[in-house]
Amino acid sequence: MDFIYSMTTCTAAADVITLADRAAAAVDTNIWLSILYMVLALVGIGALTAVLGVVLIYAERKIAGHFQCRLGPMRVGPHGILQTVADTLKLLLKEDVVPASADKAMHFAAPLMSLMATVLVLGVIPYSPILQVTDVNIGILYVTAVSGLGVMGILLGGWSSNNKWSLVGGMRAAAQMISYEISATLSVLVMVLFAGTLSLSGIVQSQESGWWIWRAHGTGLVAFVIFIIASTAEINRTPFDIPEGESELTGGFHTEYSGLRFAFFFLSEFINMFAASAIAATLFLGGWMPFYIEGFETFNKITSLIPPALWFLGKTAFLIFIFMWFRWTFPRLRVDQLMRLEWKILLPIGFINLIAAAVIVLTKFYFFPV
Amino acid sequence: MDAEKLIYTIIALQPACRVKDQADRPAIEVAADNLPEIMETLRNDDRLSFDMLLDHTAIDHEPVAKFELVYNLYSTLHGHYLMVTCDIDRQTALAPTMSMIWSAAHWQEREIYDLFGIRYEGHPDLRRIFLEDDWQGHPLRKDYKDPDMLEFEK
Amino acid sequence: MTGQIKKEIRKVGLKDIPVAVVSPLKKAQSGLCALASLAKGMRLTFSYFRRPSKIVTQQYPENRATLKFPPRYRAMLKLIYEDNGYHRCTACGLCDKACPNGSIKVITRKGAATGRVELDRYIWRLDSCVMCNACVQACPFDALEMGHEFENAVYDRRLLVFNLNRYAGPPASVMLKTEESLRPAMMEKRDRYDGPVPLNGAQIPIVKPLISQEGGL
Amino acid sequence: MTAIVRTLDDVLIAPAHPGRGATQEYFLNMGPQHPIAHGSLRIILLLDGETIRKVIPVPGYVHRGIEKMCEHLNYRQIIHLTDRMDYLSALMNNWAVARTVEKAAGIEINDRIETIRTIMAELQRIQSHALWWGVLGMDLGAFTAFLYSFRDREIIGEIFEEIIGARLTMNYIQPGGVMYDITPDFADKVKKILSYMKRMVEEYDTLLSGNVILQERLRGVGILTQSRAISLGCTGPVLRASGFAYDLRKVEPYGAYEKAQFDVVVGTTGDCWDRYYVRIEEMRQSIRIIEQLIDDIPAGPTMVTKFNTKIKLPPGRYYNHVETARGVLGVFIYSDGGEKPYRLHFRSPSFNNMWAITEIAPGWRIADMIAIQSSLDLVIPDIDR
Repeated sequence: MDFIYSMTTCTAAADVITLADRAAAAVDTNIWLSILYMVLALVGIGALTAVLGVVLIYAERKIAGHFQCRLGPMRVGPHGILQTVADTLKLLLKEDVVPASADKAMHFAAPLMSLMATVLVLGVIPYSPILQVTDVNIGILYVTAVSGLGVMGILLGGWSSNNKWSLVGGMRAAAQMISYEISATLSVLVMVLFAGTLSLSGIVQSQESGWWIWRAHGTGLVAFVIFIIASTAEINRTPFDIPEGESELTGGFHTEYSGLRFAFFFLSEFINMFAASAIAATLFLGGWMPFYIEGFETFNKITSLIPPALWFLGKTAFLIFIFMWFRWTFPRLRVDQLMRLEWKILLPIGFINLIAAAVIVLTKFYFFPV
Repeated sequence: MDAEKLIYTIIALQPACRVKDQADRPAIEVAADNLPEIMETLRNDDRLSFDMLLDHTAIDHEPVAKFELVYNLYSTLHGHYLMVTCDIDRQTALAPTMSMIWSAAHWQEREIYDLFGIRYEGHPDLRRIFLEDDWQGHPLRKDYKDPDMLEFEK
Repeated sequence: MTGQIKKEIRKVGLKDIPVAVVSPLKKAQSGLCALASLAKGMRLTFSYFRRPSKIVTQQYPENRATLKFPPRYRAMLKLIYEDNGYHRCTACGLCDKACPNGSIKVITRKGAATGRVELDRYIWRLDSCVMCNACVQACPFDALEMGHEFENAVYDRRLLVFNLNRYAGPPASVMLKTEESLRPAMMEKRDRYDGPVPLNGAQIPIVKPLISQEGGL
Repeated sequence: MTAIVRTLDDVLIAPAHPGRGATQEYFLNMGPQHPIAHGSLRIILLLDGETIRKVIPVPGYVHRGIEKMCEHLNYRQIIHLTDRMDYLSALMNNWAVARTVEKAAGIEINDRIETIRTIMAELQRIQSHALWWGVLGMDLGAFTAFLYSFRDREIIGEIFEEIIGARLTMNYIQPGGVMYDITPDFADKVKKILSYMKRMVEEYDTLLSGNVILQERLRGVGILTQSRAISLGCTGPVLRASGFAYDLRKVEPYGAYEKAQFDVVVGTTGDCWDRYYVRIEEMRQSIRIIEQLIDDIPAGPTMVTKFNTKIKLPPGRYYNHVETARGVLGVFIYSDGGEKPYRLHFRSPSFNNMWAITEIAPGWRIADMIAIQSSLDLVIPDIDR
C-alpha cells in the first residue's frame, strides 16, 4: 500500500525507488509481493505500449488535421476519438498477405524485432521517482544499444519481402539510422559528462537545480538540437522519412506488409517517437523534475505541486508535438543530402560540442555556478 | 517572313515541293522519297530553321488508299509556322523517320505507328505506345473494326 | 544518316517580349539562414494550427441542410413542369441529337386525340450522361433543366435509367389550347421506365424491367 | 533500310551479371500504380543502386481513343471530350477546339466572349498551378502543401460552379461563344479571389519556395537545356524554364491577351527549381492579367451562333493552338466538308513534355526522379488521350 501512497504524495525531492528495487526488497520477506511488482511492471509496459499507440496515432492525425486546416478524424466516437481503435480492429481483421517468394521466417520476425527494440527502451525511462521499471546503472548506454537494434527489424523487413522497393527502403534505413546513431550518442555523451553518471535516474536527479539544456553553458542547447535532429532521423519521420518515403518508395520497407504485421511496424514507429522524446526530456529537460527558478521560492513551491509524472509527460508531449510539427511542415531530404547533413555538419558540430563540454567539465571553468 | 515569301524560299531551295491547298497556314506537299532531304533543309537552312516539330500526325484517306502524313513545324528563331504533308501508300504504309532531325518525332511517330500502323524506316525504337503489344489492328484506320466496339442505336 | 544538325539556337526567343527572368531566391548561405527558412515554414503551419477558424472542412452528410447550390449547378436532368402540371416537351428530338453519347432517347407516339406527334417516353441514362448541358442548350422550348440532386449512387447500373416525363402526351402549349375536360384523356401516366434496359447499346437478356422508381425519378 | 517493329519485351532485356565485386543493374517498375504516377503512368527505371541509368516510360493506361471518338461527333460535341484530356485546364482545352473551329468556319467572336474566355482560362491556370504546387509538395514529402493548395482550388472552383455549373469538366467554351453569361457580381467575386490568391502565393513561397530543403531538392537537379527542350518539343513552363520565351499568349496573342500587360516568365538554367519557380511566377502573372481585364468586360452577346445550327468546316487542314497550363495544346482538324471532322488530332502538351524525363533523369537518383517528374507537371489523361 505504501506504493500507492507514495505515488500520490511523492514530490521531486523523494528518493528514487524503481519497481525492480521494490521487487528485490520484497523477495526475502514476501515473494508474492515481489512477483506482483514484476507482473505490474510487465503489464504496465504492455499497457503503456497499447495506450501510447492509440493516443499518439490519434494525436498525430488530429494535429496533422489542424495544421492543414482540416478537422482530422471526426466520425468514430466524439471528435473521432475511437478512430484509432477502429483502425486497429481493421488491421487485426485484415488478411495477412505474405509475398510468395518472401523469406517467411524473417518476414515474420522483422516487425516483432522492430517493436521489441522500442518497447525495451520504455523499461528504463524514469517516468517519475517511483514509476520506473528498473534503473540500470548504465541506463543511457542500454538505451543506445537497444534502440540500435531497431534498424535490424527494418533492414530485415526490407530484405525479406523480396521486393525492390522494400530492399531500397531497408538499405536507406540502415544507412540513415546507423549514421544518425553517432550524432545522437555524441550529444548524449555531453550530458553524461555533466551529470557524471550513466543512470537515467541519476541524470534526472543531477538536474535538481536546473535543466541541463540551460546549465551546460550552451553545449547543452547544441546537444539538444543535434539530438532532436538525429532522433527525427532515427525514428524515420519527415524530413528524414526516406526509408518509407511513400511518394518515392511506395512505403519502403513495409511495402509488402499488411494487417497485424504492418500494425507492428506502425506501432513501433510511434512508440519510437515517444521513446526518443522521453529520452530527450530526461537528458535535457530534467525528466520529471519540475521547473525551478533560483530565488523564486513561491513559484518553485507551486511548480512542485504538479506531480512529477505529469511534468515528465508534459515535456515528452511537447517534444512529440515538435516532431509532428516537423512532419507536417517539411519536405523530405534526399538520401545523399541526408548523409551530407550527418557526416559533414552534425558530426563535426557534435564532436566540437563534446570537446567543449569536456573542457568545461575538466577545467571546472563555469561561467555561472552549476 | 510572311507566308508567300516563306513558300517561295522553300521552293527555291527544294524545287520538289509543291504548295498545298486546303490548309490554314503555309503548307507544302512533298513526295515520300524526298521527305528526309527536304526536312533536313527545313531544319538546317538559316532562313528557315524549323527547329521545333510541334506536331506530327496522319490522315487515313481510305477511298484513295493513301495515308497523309502531316508535320507542323515551328521556327523558334524566326517565329514562323509550316505545315508539311506527304502522301504515302496505304498498302505498304512505310515512311521515312524524322526522329534523327527532331527528337520529338521519336514518340510522335511511335504514336502514329500505334494508331495507324505506319512503319517508320530507320526509327530506333518503333514500338506501340498506347496499346499493348499484342493488340490486333490499328484503331485510327478508317476500316478498323473492334469486335468489342459498340455503336449507338440511333 | 541525316548529316549535321544545327544545334545553336538563339538565347532568348522572339523580340519585343517583356520577359521576367526568374532569379533564384536568396540562397541559404549559412546554416542559420537555412534554419530561419525552416522556422518560417513552421511558423506558417503553426499559425493555422492555432486558428481553428481557418478550418475549411465541411462535414458533408451532416451539413446537407446547409448545402448551397448555385442555380446553374449541373446534376440530374429534369423536364420542367409548369404549375398546371404540364411539361413543355414537343418531342422534337433536338436534345437526342445534341447528346454526344446517346444518353437521351426521346420516344414519340402519335397522339390519339390530336393526331400529332407527342412525347411517349423521355428516357435519360444517368450512367452515360456527362452533364455537358448540350441537351438543355439545344432545347428550343426551354423544356429541360439540370437539377441539383447529386446523390445518385446505386449498386446496380440499371437503376440509372430514368423516364423523365410523368405523363405521355402533348406539351403545355397544346394542352392549354384544348378544352379542360378533354385534357386528362390525352395524358397517359408514365411514372416509371419499364422496358428492357439496353446497356452499351446491346440487348442483355437477363436484365429485368425496373420497378419501384417513384415518380419517374 | 526497313522498319523494325519491336515490343516492350525487346527493350526490357535483363542486364547481364557483371561478375563478382561489381554492382548489377536492375529494372524497377514505377507505376502504373505509384504515388508519383498521379493516375496511371508506368515508368520503367534501369537502376544501378539508386542511380538511374535509363528511363522507359510506358504510357497508355488511360488511353480512351478520344481522337477516334471525335471522328463520330460533330464539332459541338467534341468539346466535352476535351474536358477529359487535361482535366486541370479543361477550359483551355475547350478553347483550343473552339478556336480552331471558329477560325476554320469563319465565325467572328466578339470582345465580350474573348474577355470572358480569357478571364476564365487564367483563373483556371491559377487553379491548375496551385494544384501542381501542392502535388509537388506532396511528392517531396510536404503533405501540408497539398491540402493548402486544395483549399485554394476550392475557392476558384466555387466561382466556376456558380458561372458554369461544374468544377472540373465544364464544357464551357464552345464554338461561337460561351455557354453562360457571367453573373452581375462576377467581377467583385473574382477580385476577392485575386486578393486572396495573392496572399496565398506569398504563403506558398513561405511554406515551400523559401524552404532550404526544397531548394536543395530542386536546385541543379534535372537540367534541361534550351536546345534540347526545343528539339524534344517541350512547351509551356518546361520550355520557358529552360530560358526560351515561347508563350502563345504573347507570341501570337489570342483572346484578350493583347489587352493585358503581362510578362513571360522564363528561367535561367532549366533545372527543377526553374520549372518550379516559373509556375509560381506565372500564378502572379495570371492574377495580373485578370486584374486588368476584369473591370471592363465589353458588352455583347455571349453566343454568336445558334446552338442548333450545324457547323460545317470547308474541306481542308486546320491547325491551331492555345497555351494551356502545361504548354501548347494544338488541335489539328482535317475536314472533308461534313459536320464531323474526318480526322482530329490533339497535340497534347503533356505527351511531349513527358519524354523529357528520358533525357534528364538518367544520372540522378530515384528521389530526384520524383522531383523531375513533379516539376514537369504531367497530367496522365492528357498524355494518353
